[in-house]
Formats: sequence, structure tokens, C-alpha cells
Amino acid sequence: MDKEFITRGVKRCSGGKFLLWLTPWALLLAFGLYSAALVLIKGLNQTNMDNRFAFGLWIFLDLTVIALGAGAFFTGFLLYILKIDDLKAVINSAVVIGLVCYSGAVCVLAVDVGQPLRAWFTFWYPNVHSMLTEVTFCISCYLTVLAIEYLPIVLKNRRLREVPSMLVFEHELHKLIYVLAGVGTFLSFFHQGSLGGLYGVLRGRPFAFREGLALWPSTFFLFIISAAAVGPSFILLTTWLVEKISRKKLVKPEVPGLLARVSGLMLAVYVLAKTVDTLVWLNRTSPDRGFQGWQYYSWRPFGTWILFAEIVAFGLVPALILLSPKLRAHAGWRLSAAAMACCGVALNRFVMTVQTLALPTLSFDPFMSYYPSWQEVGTFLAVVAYGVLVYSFSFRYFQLFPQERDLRVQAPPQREESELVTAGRY
Amino acid sequence: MTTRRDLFKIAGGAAVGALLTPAPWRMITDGALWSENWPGIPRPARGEIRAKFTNCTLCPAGCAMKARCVGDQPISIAGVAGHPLSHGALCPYGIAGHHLPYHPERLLSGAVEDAAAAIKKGIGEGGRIAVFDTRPGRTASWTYRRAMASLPGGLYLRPEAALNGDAVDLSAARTVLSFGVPLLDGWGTPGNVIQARGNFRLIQVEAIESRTAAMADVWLPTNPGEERAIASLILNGGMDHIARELEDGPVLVLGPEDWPEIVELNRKYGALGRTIVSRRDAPVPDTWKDAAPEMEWADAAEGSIRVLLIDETAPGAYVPWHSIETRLSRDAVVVAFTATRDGYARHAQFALATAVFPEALDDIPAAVDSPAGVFRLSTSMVPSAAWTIDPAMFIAQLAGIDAASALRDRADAICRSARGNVFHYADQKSTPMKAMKADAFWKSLNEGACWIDDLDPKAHAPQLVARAATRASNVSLVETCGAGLVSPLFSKLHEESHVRLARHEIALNPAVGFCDGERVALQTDCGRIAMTVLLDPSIPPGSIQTATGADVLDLCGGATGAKVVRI
Amino acid sequence: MLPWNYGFEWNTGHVVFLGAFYTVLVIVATTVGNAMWRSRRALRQHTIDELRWSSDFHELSAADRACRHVITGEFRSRECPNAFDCRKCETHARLIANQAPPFTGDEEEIFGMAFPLDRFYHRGHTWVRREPDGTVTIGLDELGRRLIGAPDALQLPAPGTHLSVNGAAFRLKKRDADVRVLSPLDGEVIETGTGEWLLRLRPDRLDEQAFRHLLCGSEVRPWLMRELERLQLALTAEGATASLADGGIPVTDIAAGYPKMNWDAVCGEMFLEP
Amino acid sequence: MNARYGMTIDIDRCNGCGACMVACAVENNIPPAHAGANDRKGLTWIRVYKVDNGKEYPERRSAFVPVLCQQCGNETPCAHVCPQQAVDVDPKTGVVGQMPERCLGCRYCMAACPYHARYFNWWDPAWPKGMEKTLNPSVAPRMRGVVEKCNFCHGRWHEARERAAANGLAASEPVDYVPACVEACPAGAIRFGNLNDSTSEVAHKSKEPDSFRLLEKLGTDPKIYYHSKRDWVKTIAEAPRPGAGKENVRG
Repeated sequence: MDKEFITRGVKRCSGGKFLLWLTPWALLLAFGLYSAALVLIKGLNQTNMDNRFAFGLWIFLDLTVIALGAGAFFTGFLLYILKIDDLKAVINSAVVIGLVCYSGAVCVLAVDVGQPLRAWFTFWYPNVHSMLTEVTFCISCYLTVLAIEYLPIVLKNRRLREVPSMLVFEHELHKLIYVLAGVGTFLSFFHQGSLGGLYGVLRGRPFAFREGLALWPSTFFLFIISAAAVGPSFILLTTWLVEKISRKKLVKPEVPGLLARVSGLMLAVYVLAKTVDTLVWLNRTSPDRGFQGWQYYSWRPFGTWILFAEIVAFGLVPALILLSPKLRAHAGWRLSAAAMACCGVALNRFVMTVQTLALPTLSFDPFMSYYPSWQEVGTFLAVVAYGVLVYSFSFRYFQLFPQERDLRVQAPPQREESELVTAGRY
Repeated sequence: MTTRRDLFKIAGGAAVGALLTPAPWRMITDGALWSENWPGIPRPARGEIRAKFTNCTLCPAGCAMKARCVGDQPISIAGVAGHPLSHGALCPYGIAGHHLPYHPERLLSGAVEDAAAAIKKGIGEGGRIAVFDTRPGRTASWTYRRAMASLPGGLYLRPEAALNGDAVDLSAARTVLSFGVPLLDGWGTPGNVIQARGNFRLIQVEAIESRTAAMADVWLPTNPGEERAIASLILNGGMDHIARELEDGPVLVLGPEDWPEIVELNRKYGALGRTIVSRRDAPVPDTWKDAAPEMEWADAAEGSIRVLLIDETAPGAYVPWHSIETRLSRDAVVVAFTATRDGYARHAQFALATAVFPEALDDIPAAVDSPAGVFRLSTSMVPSAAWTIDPAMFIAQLAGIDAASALRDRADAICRSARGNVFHYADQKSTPMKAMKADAFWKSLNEGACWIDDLDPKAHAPQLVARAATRASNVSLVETCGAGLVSPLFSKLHEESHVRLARHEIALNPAVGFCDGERVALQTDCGRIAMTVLLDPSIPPGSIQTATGADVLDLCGGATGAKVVRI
Repeated sequence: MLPWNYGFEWNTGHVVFLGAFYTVLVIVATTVGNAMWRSRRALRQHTIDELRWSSDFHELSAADRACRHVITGEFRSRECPNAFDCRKCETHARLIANQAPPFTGDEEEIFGMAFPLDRFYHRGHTWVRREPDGTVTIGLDELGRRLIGAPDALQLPAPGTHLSVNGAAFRLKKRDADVRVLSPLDGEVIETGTGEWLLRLRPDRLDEQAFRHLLCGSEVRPWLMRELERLQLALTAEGATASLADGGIPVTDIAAGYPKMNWDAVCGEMFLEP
Repeated sequence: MNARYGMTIDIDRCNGCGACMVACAVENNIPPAHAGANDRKGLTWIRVYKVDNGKEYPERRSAFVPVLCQQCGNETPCAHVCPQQAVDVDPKTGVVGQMPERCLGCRYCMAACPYHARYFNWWDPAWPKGMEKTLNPSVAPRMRGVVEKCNFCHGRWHEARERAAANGLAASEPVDYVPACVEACPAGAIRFGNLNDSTSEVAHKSKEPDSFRLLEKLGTDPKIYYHSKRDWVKTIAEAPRPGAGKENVRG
């Protein structure tokens, strides 16, 4: 029985029940690994990608997943750098989510390149002008950082604390965690950006190409802001989901409100920036390169509705909901707004990747369509299953929500000042 | 006294120190470069690079070729610049011709002994034996004729001759009126056509926009099957805008030769003797003069042939099987000499595997667009596979005549005639025949040369005769290589780009209601063949475009009312 | 990547980009290295008991870390900065300097539990009694006993073992509960017993300072009241229905009263083991 | 002075026979199509597209446009994005080179290329038995999972230089250097030469009013000039316009 691994004083379901919960995910993971193995062994001909759709499902999902995982760095930034202590309640969970998203993305990346064994060439012959180099460097570094940030959470496990060295190392590492948080912030700032730059620099693809500031196209900055906006939203959703599934109170009521406020604020900034960027692109960038803006949206099925959905329906609306204290306070509104925000950013990543490749560039090109093969879908499902499994284990054996223990019963509110009431009662 | 601890310290220190030097990093980098080779990928053979010259046998044009060889193995082929006939041009089939010996679908062997026995039996029973030769005029053809002459009742059969064996002089034409002839897509000698293209206006009458129609100066789209009507309209002074074009002579009218209208038009616009000229063929040894006469296929008597030997090695015009069948007796023995299963081999009891280009040694007679007679060899660049046989040798043996040195004998005869010039490929110079010795001539023929006859001073204007006309089909056939076998690299033009129709691909207008890649059947009153649909709006709804090939020709040759049906 | 690598050139791009990359690597490496070095140092300088307690103490919920003077009502709220080791606490020194808690020798009776005041009490529910021969005896206090009832197992340290304040003194097992009990004093075990006292210790020091960190006299009652509150909280947290704060006297074996309950959690709470 | 090799392709002379595509495959050891390959998964360094004027039969007119790597000279999109320097522009020739043995196969360059002139090895290269004897020794076959593209027959460039050096000429710009497709085109529609050499045929032809380049406004400065007297053909150089029979792309 795994009882002695579970933190003292928190309730967890029985081992059997836990296994029952794991089984479907494990099966899904197995299936996913099988399809990934097919791709690795037989080659990328197992996918439905082709010379024209050089990138497929995976790039879209990688970008989305990494955007959602941005909660890790942004929460860390707010907590350790800006010292917003309320976020202690979710930082561990955020770190796990970040770790899952990033490691998952990197694995999918490895599956979807032609020669994975040569991945290290990127470090060996880096082309510093390439956004992909920036992405590779930053993601690999940040993944390391996340792993290190994950370490204390693991070492805090009731059983591992019995080992003196682990106990002490956890203690000491935790004191220095803010350094890692700082580095992590720096790194993710850059790779979220360069993921945006990835497409923004494609001067051969006027649909994606954007003029920029200094080295980077505007998408660089848009991606950073949107990631920062959607990260907290995603934490909000996951926390709520975990609370529902585990039927427990995990965070103090003020925490979701705070996350929602942060998310709303960033989202508002993003929507504003995105609107300006779109206008500049439609009226200057694209026409200058011989491509009239309107023609992008006359290819079925990508009409102007997609632009509207991206900026207004899934951008402006959730931003306003999250910004208004009254709506924000209401869980239903808060959560649906968060979900919408996530969808909006996902849609943005989809447009940047898939639509860009689908639109013709030569006048005698057709409009390209593409459906992922089951191997590609399987590979993605593997990441999802992997994420759920890692999170479930972490939630069961580690303290992802430090407030959980205190929240078992409503502890009397503490007043912080320590003044002498009376000297000498006797 | 050093302890183990000290040793560890020293080792560790050394390791750390080494990291600060380029050495380990260099090793990694070089390791990477070395590891960049991938196993299981063929390594091209190395060796001395040489140029070899030959002539293409894949179609009657016989273009001159310069092969780049590693040792003796040709690795790529290009045209011979400055060649008086092919002008350095090659079609894609020729460019990849050196792949044919390795074609996965090549016919691998045949029951030679059984075939010989069956033939002997057939002759023994007093049946009539015939050789059907798809490319007449070769030295091998003469061998067949001699062999047939020495066999009781032996016949030498050939397809209907283009323009009754007369030649077209494109360089003389100012206006060319073509009724669906693929003039710019493999007709005649491509290099020669392209060379002359600058000098004539091309009026293409065709139902669909073929490659030729797309490049023509005027394209007259017609409804399929109406070409003949248009021809007679022009003949009777209708369509004056075309008539006006035709004022600008000399004129050449090309079209299905079995239409009287074509003959009449040529006669009307004075093509005969100017753009259509008679040609004398390369001389042959006098000892061959007693050979069997050439007989056109159609003239053979119904059900008369007991033993039929078909030589497909040198592709030319294809005679649909259903019209061959009628000439065969009930218990006929049919032997096909071929490198592919797709041709007559489908109908023959015995298919005997032959060498393919560039294995075989053969000569190529003058193409339809060469006013002068020519003699050139396709030399054997790679040794022919052990299990192949030479049909000429086989049939000569059958008749007990000696044909081993036939090519040399003919070369000598040409040399004796002292006519014309010899064009040498290596240095692109030509020397008059009379200035050459027989041995030198033979040598240069084998090293890459072409004998070109002088134009016949006392040539008579040719007399075209119209044949019984068949109705035009609504299937427009795009020429694929007659050889049946094409280089595997043609996947670049077929699956990988659809720039050309592959065999059993059928181009249809989207409006017809089939979807891209759908499996359908092309059906005529001669039968049906499974095809894959390729949608192309440039095909008018009433028309069908597909690639030739023996089976398709069997299906559509002369047949009408072809239609596409779902399967 | 490296100056002597193929394709490397000394241009600004390379220098800036790779510079940043290496800096990050160095920072991350040094951080981790630093943490390792510090923990190595910590392991050398402190006994593992100290380290574990200091870590455990941080794990305790804020309420449990309250200063003893909060318990006596002298502070509204104050978190103990010294991990319950008042010997080096100036605030404590100041407070008892101007008024030491009166030491009344007789027995306290709280909710039917006997708390003799001839001894000191540790917040981990052990007591220390000074013996005439200069040794001290250590045992579980009444509440501790009742929590455990008859222990399923009792692991006492072998004589000769050296205990340190707030380090593990001995382990108790009861049903699913498995807790270590904190040692109230530094000293060497010279004898183990099973009756009233469990350990006989020869303390490292016997001066006045030595016992300052322990509760005694009038502190005991308010402390115990608070402990009962905590117990109540712990029980309700674990889903207890019957409560004992409303006059219900803790029975001699509380565990028996809640057969289904996660007793480990309750004991962990009460014996200060998170 | 460095050379700037380029091409002029006369669309009015191209009848789409495909000789250039076959010759290219022969020269560069490009394997035949795998059974599963189609026109979107093939390896055709030079590919002939059939374009049309968008009208319906019988007004419809077609032309054939060979498209190969346009050898962009300005901020070459693919070279710019390759994460590990597997793409480089040779300053001596202006040719955009691809190093398959260093390629990671991330296909970022393919997404970057507006001309779709880059091709990925989706399968292990395979030749029919015996056909590997016909491989060109001056070009190494590529492995599965890497990108490849036209490099103006780099092998030929090397050999031409050696020949030139052997004949004691300046090896910098060999006179007899032409890519395989140029040599193969029976219609002589493709011309090749040094655009920097004002006396060369391509330099002249590229300046003619009927010459144009694909998507010139992208500012990538391609070195392939197309040439046609037909006005509707000239419009293929511009950005796509939706509708108008775009569904027909054969080739």
C-alpha cells in the first residue's frame, strides 16, 4: 500500500481507485507511444504531412501546449520576482503543468523531425539568425530549469524526506528557487517570443510575415503577451478541474480571483496589440509584398469569421469578463472566460501555423488541405495521457496545493502583528 | 608515495583541463561529420568517366546520343549537338533510356526451345509462316525478308507505312495544317521539328488542347469526331480564315492518313513534291535482292497464317490485335520477340525475351521527317542479359540463312555506293562517303556516326493514295514511349507531378462527374480497361484523353464511341 | 557553438546569442551547485535531528507554530522564531525575567487528565522529571497516552544513545499511526523503562537554562486547553462527529473511540510531525 | 568578381515534355517515386506546372512553367531560417546550397520557401535492382528524413572547374558549366549563365521587357527569369487570385 507516501493529513482516494483512474490513460499512452514508434521507425511517411504541408498537427499543438504551459513561468515571475505571495497556493501545480507541457512538446518535436538523432547539431552548428535555434536553445534550457524547480516538490514527499540528504537539499534548493524563477522567466520570455517569430519572419509567406521591432517581428511580442495572458487562465481551469475531480477544496477563494484578474489584464493588452498589428499587416505589410489582404480570407473555409473569432469572440469578450470584478467573482463566468481565452490563443496558433501553410503563394497553387493521420493524432494523445499521468501522480504523492491541508477545516483568521497584550497577568 | 586518491585527482584534473582545449570538441565535430553518413544507401560506383556515342532505338526517330559512362556503364545520356537530324535534342524517354535494362517489369526469359519446336511443327504441317515487323527498313527487316523468301510460303508483313513510305520535309514548309497530329509532342524527330518550328505557322485542328495545340499558332477546337468534316470544309473552300492562312505556302497537311481529305488537301495546296517528298532508302547488298517483298498487314489473306513471328524489339506503328487475329488460322502459333509483357506478348503463345536499349545492336532507318535516307547504329553499350535472344539470328537460323554479318555487309554496300556524307558524333564533323574506306566507315559507325544520303536528284513527286477511311474516335491518345518499358524515373512525370499522363490514367473534364483518382473503366465495342481518373478542365466534356499503350490501342484503334463507366 | 567549431564566426550575433546561452547555463549550474554545497555544509554542521526538526517546524501549520506566550495570552499572535527552543530566545528571556511563571508543586487535573506540576512539559506531549540522582526521566504526558492508548509498538532508543532537543526520542505505533516523539532534552539514554517513565536520561546540562524551553507551572493548563482545541480540530478534519470539547472527557483510549479514523493524521498533528 | 548564376526560361517554347525533370533526376541521383508517393510527396527538384488563363473551354489556353529553386539572392528565406546551417549561399556563385548530411529534417525551410522548390525525403531512397549501377558518382544520394533541392547541379560545377583548371583557364568561372535541365531541354527553352556578366545571353534576356520573375514583390531577388510574350502568362508572376479555375493544377 502506498499510504506512507501520501502527505500526512491530506485525503487521497484508495490505491485501487487510483489505479482504476490511471488505467485508461495508461492505455492511451501505450497507443500513443505505438504510433510515435511507427513514425520514428518507418519515417515521416506515416504522417499525412507532405512537401506543401511541411508542418502539420504537431506544430500547432506544440505552440498551443507551450502557450498553455506559460503559466509556470508567469506565475513564478509574479510570485518570486513581484512577490505576489497569494500565488504560492498554485505555484507547485503551475510548475508541474509547465513541466508536462514543455517536456511533452519537446518529445513531439523529436518525433516530427526527419532525423531526430541529429537534434544536437542545432547546438553544434547553431544558425543564430534562425528563430528555431532560439526556440531550441531556450526550450531545452527552460526544460532543465523546470525539472530543477520540480525537484523540491518531489523531495518534499513524505517518504523521501526520511532520507537526510534529500531533506536538506530540498530545504536549501527551495531557498534559491527565486534565482531559477528569474532565469526561467528570462528563457520563456524569449522562446515564447521566438515561437511567434518562427512564422513572423517567413518573408516568403506574406500571410504570416510581420514587420518588427529590432530583431523580432511583431508576432514575437504578441506571442509573449498572449502566453502570459493564457497561462494563468489555464491554471485557473486545471485547478478547478482538479478540485472537481478530487472533490476537495485546494486553494483559498481569493486565489482564482487574482489569477483571473492577471489573465484578464494581459488578455486586454494582447487584444489591443493584436488589433493594431492586424491593421498594420492588412493595410501595409501584406499589400507592399503584392498580396492584397482580403484575398487571404476568400479561400474557403477560412473566411473573415476566423479573424473575428480570434480577436473579438475569444479575445475581447473573455478579457472584458475577466476584468469586470462582478462577473469575475462568479465561478461560471470566470471559468468560461478562461476557457474562451485558451481557445482564442489556440486558434491564433492554428491560424499562424496551419492556415499559413494552407494558403497558396504562387498564382498557380491550389488551396491546400490536410488531415492528420492517426499516427499523428496518436502521438499527440500520448502527450495528453502522459500529462494526465504525471499530474495525477504528482497530485497524489506531492503537495501541489500547500493550502490544501489548512483548508480541511476553516482555521480561525490570524492577525499578523505581535504586540504585547499584557505584561504580568499574575 | 601516491595513493589511489592522488591518481583520481590527477585523472580528474587532466579531464577538466582537456575540456578547455579544442581537442575534445574537435573530436565531437569530426565524429558528427563522420556519423552524417546513413547506412543502406547505394554508393555510386566510381571509375573513369568516358563519353560513348550511339543512336536511340526507342522510337523510329533514332536520335543521336552522347552517353556519359563510368567505365562502360552509361550513367546519363544527352543529345549530340550539331547533329543534322536530331539537332542535339532528346525526348525524356531517350534521356532515361539507359535505365531500361533494370526495369522491374522487363520480360525475363522465354521458352525458346518449345517455341522453336512449335514453329517447326507448324511449318512441317505445311502452314504459312509470316514475320510481322513493327519497324521495317532495318537490316534485321531485310534478314526477315530473306528468311521468308527461303521458306515455303513465307510472308513479310509490316504496318501500314506512314505516307506510303514517303518523307516529310518540314524545313520546306511555311504553313502546317495538322488534324490532331502530335507534331510538337514526339512526332518525327523532335529535334528536327523544333529546329523547323521557327519557319512555319502551325494550325492545329483538335478536339482538346494537346501539347501541340497549346503551342500552335492557331488552335481550332472541334467537337470530337468532327475533324474530318472540317477538313472537307476547308477542302471545299469553307473556313476562309484558315484558307487564307493556307495561301502562304509551301503548305503541309498532316492528319490520319486514311482520310481522303488529307490527301486531297495536300494535293490541292501543292504539298506533294515540295513538303512531302519521296525518299530512297539506304542501299543493301545485291545478294539480298531476292528477299521476300514487303507486304502491308492489311493485304494478308484472312485466316491464312499458321505461324506468326512478331518482332516488337524496335517499336513502330502498332496494329491492334483484333485486326491481326483475323489473319490467323485457327491453330496458329504466335511467337512474340519482345522485352515487355504489355505488347503482343499478351496474345502470343510464346513470348521470347529480347535485349533492350542500350543492350541490343541494331540499326535505325530514316524517320518520317527525314527526306534523305540514313544509316546509323544503336551499339550495344552494356552486355545483353544471358537469357535474351536476337530475333534476327533466331529467324535466320530457322530459315538456315547466314545473317551474322548482315549489318557489316550493308555498311559495305553503302560504302560502295559512295553517296552521301558521314557525320561523326565525337568531333561533329562530316566527311563525304566517297572519302572513306569500308573499315573506317564501319569503325566510325560503331563509335557513333550517321550516314546521310544525298537527296535523290531524279526524285518523282510522291503519289499519296487514300485508304478506306475509319471514323475518328473521341479518345485522344497521348503518345507514351512505344517501347512499353519506360524508365522508373518517369514517376517524376507521372505520380510525382502529373505533367504527363501515365499508362491507364485518363484525363476527364470535372463536369463529367467523376472525382480525381477514381477507378473507372474505359469502354469501347472492343472491350474495357480499368483506368484512374485525373480531372483536367482543359479537356472538353465530350472528350477523353489517355496515354497510349498496346492494350489501349487494342481497345481504341479504329473503335468509336468510347465511354467511361464506373466500376 | 564553440570558436573552433565549423561554421563558427566571431560576429555580434554569435557572441550575443551564445554569450546569453552560456550565462544561463552558468547561472543554473551555480545555483544547483550552491544548493548542493550548502546542504553538504548543513549536514556537516548540524545533526540530522536538528535539520529534520527545523524542516518539520516549517511544515507545521501556522497555528501550530504559535509562541508559548500566545498560549498564555500574553501575545495575540506570534510565530515562534526559534522552532520551540526558547533557550536562545531573547523575548522569552525578557518576559520571564520580569515575571517568571509561579511554580506550584501540586497536581493539575484537566478534563480528568492528571498533569502533575512537579515536572516540565514539552509541546510534543512528553514530560521531563528531574530525579534526585541528577538524571531525568522522560515519559508521555496524559494526553499523549490517551491518544495512543496501548501502543501496538514502542521503539525505544538503546541505552547510550544521545538525544537532542526536538530530535526524535522514540517511535510509537498505534493502528495506522506511526509517529516519532520529540525529545524534550539533550542527553544520553542510560536506561529505558516501560512503566510511568520510558527513558532515563543523563542530561548534558542541569543548570537553570537547561529547562527553560519546557512548559511548566501555570503554562500547562492554557497549553493543554489549546491542545484539546487542536485535537478537536484534527478530529473534525478527519470527519469526527462526536466532539469532546463540549465537556466530553477524553477517554483513556481515544483511538478506540474512532475506529475508522485516519489516526496517523491525528497523531501527526498532535505530536508535531507534519 | 563573383559570379551570379541564373536562368531564363522561355515559357513560350516549353511544351511540358518533362525532359528537364527526368534529366535532373538522372543527374542528381533522385530515386524513383515510392509506391505511396504522389504529387505532394514527390522529389522533383525541377517541376513543370501546367498553368492556364482561367477561362473555360474553348477559350481556355494552357502553358507549361518549369519551377525549380529560384536561388533567392536577398535574405534567402530558407538559408535564413535553417537552425543548423544546413543551407548556405555560396558567395562565389550565388547558388543556394543544401547540405543534406547536416539537415535535421525540421522542414522549416520548406515552410519558408514561397516557391515550394524544396523537397523532403519521406521514404528511404530505393532503386530497382541493378539500377543503382547507373547512379552519378559525382552526387551523393540522400538519406530518408532530410530536405533536398536544386543546386544548379553542383557536381557539374565542380567538374567544370576541374576541366577549366586542367585546360589552364581561370577556374573561377568555367565556360562549359550548365545544369542538366538546361542541357536536356530539347526546345532550348532554358538558358543558363552568369547574370553579372553583361555579355552573357541570360544577362540580356533577363533585361527584356517580356522577362519577369515569380513573386518579385516579395523582395527575395530570385535568379530565375521567366519569359513570355503572352500577357495572361505574365500574370502568373503575381499573387494568387481566388476563384478562376484554381482547382486545376496538373503538374
